[in-house]
Amino acid sequence: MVTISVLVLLGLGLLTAAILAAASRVFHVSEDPRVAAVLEALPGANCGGCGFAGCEGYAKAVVTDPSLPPNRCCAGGAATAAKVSELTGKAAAASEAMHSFRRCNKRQGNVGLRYTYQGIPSCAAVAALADGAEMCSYSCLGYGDCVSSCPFDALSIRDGLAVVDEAACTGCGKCAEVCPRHVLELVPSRARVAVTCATLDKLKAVTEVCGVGCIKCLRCVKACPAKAVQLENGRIQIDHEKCLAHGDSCGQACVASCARKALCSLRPVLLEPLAKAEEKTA
Amino acid sequence: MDVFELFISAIFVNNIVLAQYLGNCPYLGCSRDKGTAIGMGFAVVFVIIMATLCTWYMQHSVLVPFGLGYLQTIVFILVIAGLVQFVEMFLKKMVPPLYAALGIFLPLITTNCAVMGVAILVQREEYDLVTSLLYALAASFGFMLALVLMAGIRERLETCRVPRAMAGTPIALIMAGLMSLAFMAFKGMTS
Amino acid sequence: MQQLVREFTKGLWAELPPFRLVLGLCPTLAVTKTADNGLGMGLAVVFVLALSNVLISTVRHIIPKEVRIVCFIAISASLVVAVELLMQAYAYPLYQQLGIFVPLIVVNCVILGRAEAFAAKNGVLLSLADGLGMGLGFTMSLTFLGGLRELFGSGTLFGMPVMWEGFKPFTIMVEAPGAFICLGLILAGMNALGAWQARRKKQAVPAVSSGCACCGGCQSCEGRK
Amino acid sequence: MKSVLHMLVVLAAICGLSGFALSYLKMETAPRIEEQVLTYVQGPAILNVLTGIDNSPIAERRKFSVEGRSVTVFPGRKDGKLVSVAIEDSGKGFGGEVGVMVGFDVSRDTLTGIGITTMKETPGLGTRIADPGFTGQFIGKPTNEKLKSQGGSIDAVSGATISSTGAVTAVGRAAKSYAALKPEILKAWQ
Repeated sequence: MVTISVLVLLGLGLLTAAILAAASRVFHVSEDPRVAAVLEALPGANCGGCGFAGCEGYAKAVVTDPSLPPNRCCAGGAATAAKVSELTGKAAAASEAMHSFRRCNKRQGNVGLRYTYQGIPSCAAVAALADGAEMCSYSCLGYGDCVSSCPFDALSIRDGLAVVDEAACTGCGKCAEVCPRHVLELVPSRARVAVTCATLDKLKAVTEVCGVGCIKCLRCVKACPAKAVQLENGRIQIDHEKCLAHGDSCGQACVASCARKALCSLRPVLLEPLAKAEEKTA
Repeated sequence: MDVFELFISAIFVNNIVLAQYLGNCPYLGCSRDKGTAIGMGFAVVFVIIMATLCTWYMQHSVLVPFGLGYLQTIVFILVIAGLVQFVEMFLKKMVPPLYAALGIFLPLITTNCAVMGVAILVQREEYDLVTSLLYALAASFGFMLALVLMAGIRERLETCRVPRAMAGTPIALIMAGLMSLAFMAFKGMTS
Repeated sequence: MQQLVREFTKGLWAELPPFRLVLGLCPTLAVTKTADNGLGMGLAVVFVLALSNVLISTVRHIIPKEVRIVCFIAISASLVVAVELLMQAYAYPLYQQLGIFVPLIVVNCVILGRAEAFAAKNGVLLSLADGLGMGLGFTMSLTFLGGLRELFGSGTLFGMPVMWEGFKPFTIMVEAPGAFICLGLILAGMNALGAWQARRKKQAVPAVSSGCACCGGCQSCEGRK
Repeated sequence: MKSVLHMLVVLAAICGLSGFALSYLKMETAPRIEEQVLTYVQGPAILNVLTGIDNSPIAERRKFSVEGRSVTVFPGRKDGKLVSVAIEDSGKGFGGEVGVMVGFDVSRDTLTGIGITTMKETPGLGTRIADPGFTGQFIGKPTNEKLKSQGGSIDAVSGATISSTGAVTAVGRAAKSYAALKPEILKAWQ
């Protein structure tokens, strides 16, 4: 019996190893060794902030796609970007730090309530119920779907509005994904101006519900010397690349031009003190 | 045994997850969203059937003739582990779309006790090959059913206010308990 | 020495396998109808876990990477067969009670998980301490859960009647639903206890970890130390 | 190539070593396992069919061979004198083999009782052959007892004729072994 059991198990072990060895030859899929190396360098949080399905997806893409920048991993930050760029031989383009930014100022605009909502405390749920509880169908809902989605605890709800902690925000974009109203969007941390309203409505439809809503008068579009401000898909969008490239010489013409300032306030740079310091030196 | 009865009993009455306690780790682990649950479910169906086929032949052509029944555990798990690794490599090369859909679940399946459990159960029940395969099919469908139902419940649960201490796994386990309670109502449907 | 003690004790509370790491759920749920079944299963796992940790850490340098998992499985499966034989020879009623879950020890995530995460990276003595600690933690948890279910489900503890006269057992506790619900409540209790302790020490309340059940990919889990 | 060889050698060595260790362990434990199985699986049935004895039939069991088959006989003794023996055999039932432990009265050559040890009959129907209502009919009957339909005096369990026939076949086969072994049995335990 001893011999038979030893032989059977020996045979099984040999067979398994042989089949696996043969299979790993026959079914060998040549994989760039750099993929494994990049994967090793990534933090492995699988947060999806890079826009790929998990760290492995990004590792594969960044190795194979020459146009993909090595700094997409927001969780790892600059250190990871440096490692990835070293591994892929891509120049570490100055990593453009991004922030989440809320395009709504409903408190300032005095947006009223349609009804009192007492259901499940989730933005997705309230948004599905007669276009939300507020008069504006595009405002921040304030039930914090973004807060629970944030892997870095950078969001909180204050007075019914999502507030971004800019120091903690890594710009992974998770919140922008879950926000059912697309109130949150990513802007470069250096951005000089940003739109604080997300409405798709125009003119009277806006003025009726909100004191500070964008009415699409398009003055800002005309005022911008760099053609960085455009109406896209019914909302004013700023091409931050063009805007930053043009520099401060315009004196933020778009902000100045905004109809009654309060209506569609394009706000100065996120880091206001910095802007002020620049003004002083100028 | 009647094929229909075998099917109903393996899927509902003796559901491998909810009545026989097999495959609980993936049941709680892969039920976060329905897409994952369905992917895992199909991967398990595929592997359980393949594993049952291989282990059945192993049992009847090697273990029984040589009187090595006591080595069943080690032989079965080696066959399953090798099989899973082989299938993974095979799919990666030959059927990349299927690999993309099921691939990430395959390595997790070696330690899924449902696979090993079904392989051993059909030997203990002394089913013939066809019955074994039918049982494997039904049992793995039962697993998928439980998994997908659980994923549906948990997607709803996401939007509910749950006491802090209960959030996550505890509430999922209690939901599993209630589901198992519901499945107990099927008892008596088959003799 | 200190490290040995640390590796041993972490399995007893901080990383208690079924309750903290939510590992090895199938036997935890299946065999805990009574406290003695839980204890018996736990001891079988201690045996396999401690020895497999020792063996794997002994041979860890000669195992090629490609067949690492298969080798680990072969080692732990041999130990499981040994347990099966010993249990049949010396504790046959227990063997009958545990049934299919004795061979299924081999697919218990705790075993492969510890092999991958610990024994494959650490020395023999440390691995032994880790295996014993984790195994005893597992045994404790199983016995506790089994005791709880037995107490309410049949009014006995280790087979001895302990409830008052006229106590009507909640039969559901020894059935499958009772297992799930009981474990869920214990996990919730652990979370509440953790939060209470943190509050008392004036620390931030720890985020409730969903443990290993968030992936189920025990063997691919290398991040855990 | 070297890595493949390494793989083969290591895995085969581990498997071979474990095969050796396990078969050694199996040989060491085999007698004890057999005894445990007899105690816990056949034990209750043996004690059931051999009533009024004061020895341990399992410890004193002995193997005989009948027509090339090995048959285990469990002796029941009272005050040191052999009064009855138990023999297990099986017959084809509805769901598979039905294992029956059959007790024989040595002095009168009648049945002292039967007990079902293993079966895979339909729950609720075929399994009723294990009820005392069916098994009790055999007590004190001659060893060649048959079902009523076959000209004997045993009532088959209604709705489970095939299971009942299986049990009766098993009894018949055990009786055949008993008849063939009787001289040896008497000699073995005096």
